[in-house]
Amino acid sequence: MFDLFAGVAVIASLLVIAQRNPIYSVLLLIASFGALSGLYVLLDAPFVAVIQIIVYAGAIMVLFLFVVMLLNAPHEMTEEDIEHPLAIVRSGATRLGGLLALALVVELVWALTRHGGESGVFGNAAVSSVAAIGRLLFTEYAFPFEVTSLLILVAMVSAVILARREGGPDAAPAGLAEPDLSRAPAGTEGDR
Amino acid sequence: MPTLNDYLVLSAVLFAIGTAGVFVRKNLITILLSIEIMLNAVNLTFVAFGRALGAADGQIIVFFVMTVAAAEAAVGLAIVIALYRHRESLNPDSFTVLKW
Amino acid sequence: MLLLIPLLPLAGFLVDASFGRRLSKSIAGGVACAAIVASFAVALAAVFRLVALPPDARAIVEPVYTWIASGDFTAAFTLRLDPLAAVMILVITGIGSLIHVYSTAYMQEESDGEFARYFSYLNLFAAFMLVLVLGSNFLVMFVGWEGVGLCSYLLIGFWYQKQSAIDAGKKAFIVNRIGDFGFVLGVLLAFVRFGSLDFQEIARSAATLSPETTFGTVSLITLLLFIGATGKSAQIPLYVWLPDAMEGPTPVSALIHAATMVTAGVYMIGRNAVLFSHAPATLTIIAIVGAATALMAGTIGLVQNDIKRVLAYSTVSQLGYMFLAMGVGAYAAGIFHLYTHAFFKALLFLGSGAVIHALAGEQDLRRMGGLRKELPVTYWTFLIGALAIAGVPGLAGFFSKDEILFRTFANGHRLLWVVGLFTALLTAIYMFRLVFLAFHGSPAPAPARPEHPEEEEPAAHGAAGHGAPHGRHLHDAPPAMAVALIVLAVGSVAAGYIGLPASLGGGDRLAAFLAPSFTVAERPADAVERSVEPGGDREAEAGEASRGLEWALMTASAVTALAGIGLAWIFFVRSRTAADALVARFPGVYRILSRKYYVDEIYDAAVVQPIRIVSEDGLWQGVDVRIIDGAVNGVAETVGGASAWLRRLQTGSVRAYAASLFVGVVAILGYYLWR
Amino acid sequence: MPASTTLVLAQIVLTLFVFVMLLNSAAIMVYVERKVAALLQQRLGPYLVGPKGLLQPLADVVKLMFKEELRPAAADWFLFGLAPVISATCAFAAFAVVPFGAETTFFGLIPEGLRLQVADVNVAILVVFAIASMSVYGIVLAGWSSNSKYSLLGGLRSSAQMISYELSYGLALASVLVVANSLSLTDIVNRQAGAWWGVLPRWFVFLQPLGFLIYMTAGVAETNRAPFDFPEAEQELVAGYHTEYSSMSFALFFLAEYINMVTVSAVATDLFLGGWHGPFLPESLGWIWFLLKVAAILFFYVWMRWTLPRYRYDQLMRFGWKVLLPVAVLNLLVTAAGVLYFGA
Repeated sequence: MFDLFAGVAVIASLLVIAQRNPIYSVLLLIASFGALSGLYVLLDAPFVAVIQIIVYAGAIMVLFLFVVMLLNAPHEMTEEDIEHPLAIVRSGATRLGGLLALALVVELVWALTRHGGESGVFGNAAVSSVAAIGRLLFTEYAFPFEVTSLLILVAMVSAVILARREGGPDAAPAGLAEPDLSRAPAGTEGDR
Repeated sequence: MPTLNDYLVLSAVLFAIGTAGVFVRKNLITILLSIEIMLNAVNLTFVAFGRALGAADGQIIVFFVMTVAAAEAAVGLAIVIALYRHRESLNPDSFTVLKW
Repeated sequence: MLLLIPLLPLAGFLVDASFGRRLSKSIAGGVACAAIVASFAVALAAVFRLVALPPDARAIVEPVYTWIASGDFTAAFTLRLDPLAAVMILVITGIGSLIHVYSTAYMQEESDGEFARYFSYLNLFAAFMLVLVLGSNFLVMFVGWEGVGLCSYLLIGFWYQKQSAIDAGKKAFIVNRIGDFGFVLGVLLAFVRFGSLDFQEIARSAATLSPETTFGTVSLITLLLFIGATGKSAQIPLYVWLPDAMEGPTPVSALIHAATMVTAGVYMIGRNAVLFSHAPATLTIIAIVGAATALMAGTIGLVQNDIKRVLAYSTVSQLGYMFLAMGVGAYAAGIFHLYTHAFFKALLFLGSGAVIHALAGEQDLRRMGGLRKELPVTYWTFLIGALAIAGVPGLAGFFSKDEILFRTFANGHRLLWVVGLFTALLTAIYMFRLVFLAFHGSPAPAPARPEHPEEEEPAAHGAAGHGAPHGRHLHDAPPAMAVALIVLAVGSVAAGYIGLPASLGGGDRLAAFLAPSFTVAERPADAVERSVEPGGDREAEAGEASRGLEWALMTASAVTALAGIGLAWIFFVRSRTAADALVARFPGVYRILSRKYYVDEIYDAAVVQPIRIVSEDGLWQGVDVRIIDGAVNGVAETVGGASAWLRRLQTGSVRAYAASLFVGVVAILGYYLWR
Repeated sequence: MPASTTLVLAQIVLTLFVFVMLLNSAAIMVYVERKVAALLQQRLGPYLVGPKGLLQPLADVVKLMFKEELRPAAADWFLFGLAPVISATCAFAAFAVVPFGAETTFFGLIPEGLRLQVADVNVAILVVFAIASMSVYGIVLAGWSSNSKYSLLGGLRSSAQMISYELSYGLALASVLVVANSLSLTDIVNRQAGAWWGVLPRWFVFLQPLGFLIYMTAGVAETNRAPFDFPEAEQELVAGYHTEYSSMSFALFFLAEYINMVTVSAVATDLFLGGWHGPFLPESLGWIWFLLKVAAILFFYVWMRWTLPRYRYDQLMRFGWKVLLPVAVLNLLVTAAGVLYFGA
């Protein structure tokens, strides 16, 4: 089961960054999120799994999808990219980035595996009851919770301001940014 | 039965994929997507550790991360839209005027 | 309690300065007047408390806070009220209040903002002056010293659209700077010499010394301090700013440039009487300078045609008197004259202000005349003032001036005494020339506009609404002014009697009251006979020995005054031709006098031009442009070149930055894994 | 054979059964829709095919099946094909966690009791919610991929609408589960068993009348039904996001819409109307009550559709954001306060 989800997640993520068409990237990312939520279920965190779907797949990704459709995003590597003055720098940065990512994964895996890593199955009992999580969230983490709500508010306002067309009332994306944004607290409110 | 280490390795791989995406891709939206991948990799780590320690805190952190991700996505995309209106392009390298 | 005295005007200043623009005239003026009057009331209360104390322990000390504490040196912001300071604060707040009231009427034509600005300055001045007087050490005094200088600058240049006013303001400020330079040096030297800045401690340690026969440190200190005094109090050589200061509004001239600020120098010397009395050389210099100033200013005053300038020069010469008194060690007499002079000179200035106000800004004596009928109040009060300053027996001026002359004579400065007497004559003459020209005779036919507009006061422009400047329906001083005038007139009659000399049956109470201030508070045994004590033993000795002499001198000065008045009458009332004849007789003298001995020109040639040349050609073109700018630009170009090369790193491509950042991440992670 | 195997078998059978039933329900709903419409408009409606036109849906299906599958040349073929699948899948998946009857052994047919429910998840409500939020993609992708302005507008509109109303939807759910103090639909239903004072059934609709209204309204918007049917506002957008679709792929959207209706109604029944609990019938036959309730709600939907005119789009949005959402939040807060006060 784990292998299935993990495989899906990795392959989907790889395809996300391999895709030329942003729409597909978004959809594949959703797929990978689905796999991740499956992993959360395996980790006895069904609540997180559901929230993952609701917030990430249901809200954030929709927002991405909207923007992609709205801008009708051009596929990459058009001529103007080629003869872009910074073509060399960019491709250099690209290659370098790829290498670095490779180095990072090697390093991380090595770091995790060189001492045999955290072997053994999970010993402790899982905390999967929503009630427990909610209690913790609203007692110990009450302050951070409120702060995040503030963060959301700020983000909402700034999104509206940023995406508004000069002069006229705020443009469609801003208008659409609102619902997706406020969804995040709605998702976390759902578990009270 | 997968061990904690498997989860950690998986999240490491995902994280690396995300970073690679940030560098390899030349489309702002895809770059944002890659960032989301990285965030999720981190989330996975949190949940896995929480599970291993038998504590709910890991899951709670995930909620906060998600909130941040939502905010980041909204603002980032708003910026992308503004930029696109300005330059008719999503290539981060075509926004290099902010220098000198 | 003492703190309140300067604090109240300061509060008034803050209010007017912050909200003045939005306040109506009545409120702004009301605030200012209320502040200063309240301060006067507090001052009165304080003085009563002081008088209640036993004579030899008359001092109220009020430490506010420790201002500076570095190493073993501490400068406390402490206020100290002793008899000398008591007299001063009464003069400042009392006359200050009157002038505030007067100003509310005088400045009526200003716009609200300007009005508020004026009163805020006035209050600020009062606050600083009180600090100056109440300060118990040189540092605090210096704060007030500089503060009043600033206020005087602000108020002289109050009409900042007027070039002459601006210049006058700058002149006053710069000349004062020169004086302050000396003052600061003196203070520093005093600190080096006595290791303290507190007046009491300096006096105490000075009292233990023997008076310097040669020109020593103490003499140097006192001389430097005296230079500061000449700056503030317009003595030779630094008196040149005061006549120009008449560009300011007349009440300002009355308050700052006649009654209070210009006497700061005198006060400062009185405050350090003990110190000065240990430097005979300086004292001599002071006496001579004072006498010379008195004489010179008096002679110039004879021929000036601007009513205010005449008064200005008379102020200078009266200040000369005070310094003369200080010089001969008659501190009490000097302060006494300072105090009476405050009354009648303020009165005279305010009177002239009333005249100018009535004549819609006319200041030229030659265009006045016959105002006696139109301005009765002004006339009578002004006349009283003139009599008082001329030294007619029975009025304030007589007693104080006579006291000075007597002390001068009694202390054996015969020559100075002659000069003083002659100056008294001059005083009488120019004052009554003023009176006769302005108020008697026939109204001179004059053009509606004076020839030199820079001498007229914009303040009075609005008053032109009262018809032509010489329209025959002139309005007398409005109530606010009249009140001030009358009170001051009463003052200048009565003020003298508290200093009534023993010879006239009054036991010279002021001198007795002031005495402790000029000696060491608790006197060390050995310092008893050394500390010069004008009020005390000299008085006693004068009591028996030279009662007759005093009488003689008194009659002499009285006669002189009357003679002066008579001469003035002959020249300017009976036959004006006589004056012109005299002028025709000695044209050279007249030119020299009317050009004020060419002092301004001399200064310009001797000081200003050289400095300008040096600074323009040498410092500006040479040092600044070549060396400093060269260095700065050189550095800038170097950096510019370096960054021009470095900026290639800044591609502006976000991902390039991210990559560089990420290199670091991988590297560090790798390093920690490697270990 | 061993009990476990029978259980598994039973479970599989049950699942298939539910699947088929949902398909049928869609078919039935088509019929009902047209009949009720006719009723409300005082005409006959379908009556030719079969007795009283009962076979009309079948005819429709056949027609749709044999139609040609058209596909715009400029369309993104993959997504174009994917979109209807997504909506249909979501529609079916959402029902998976909905219990529609008490535990039963099918008259001793199987050894131990079996919940009449495809999958019992302890966070069932959230699952419903999550799947509902996923169903946006079907529409959005359909709108975008068919590369036609009508479709695109329809898609954008409908998704914006669904997103906006999901908030109120979620908050209504939240208020219910605050009362029920559980996320499992089964628990919620069981909490509604019995009656107050023997007469008034313990349905949450009586504790949460406002919540119920909000839920129903949001549900209508979620399913893009009149008066909120902007995605296919014929007058403005031809047929909205499925303008370009034909044949089976269109049928899938069609299916999805009706199944969504059913799901919403079923969830409403479980949440507010006491699920299968009802008088006169033994627990084992509770599913009858369940069906009745669902049918009632569905009828109500159809009724509304043919009665109310369509809103204007901005009105819809304003209503969603400025009326429904605040009310929902308020309701949640009041509920929470009440629970806190009365200790549930």
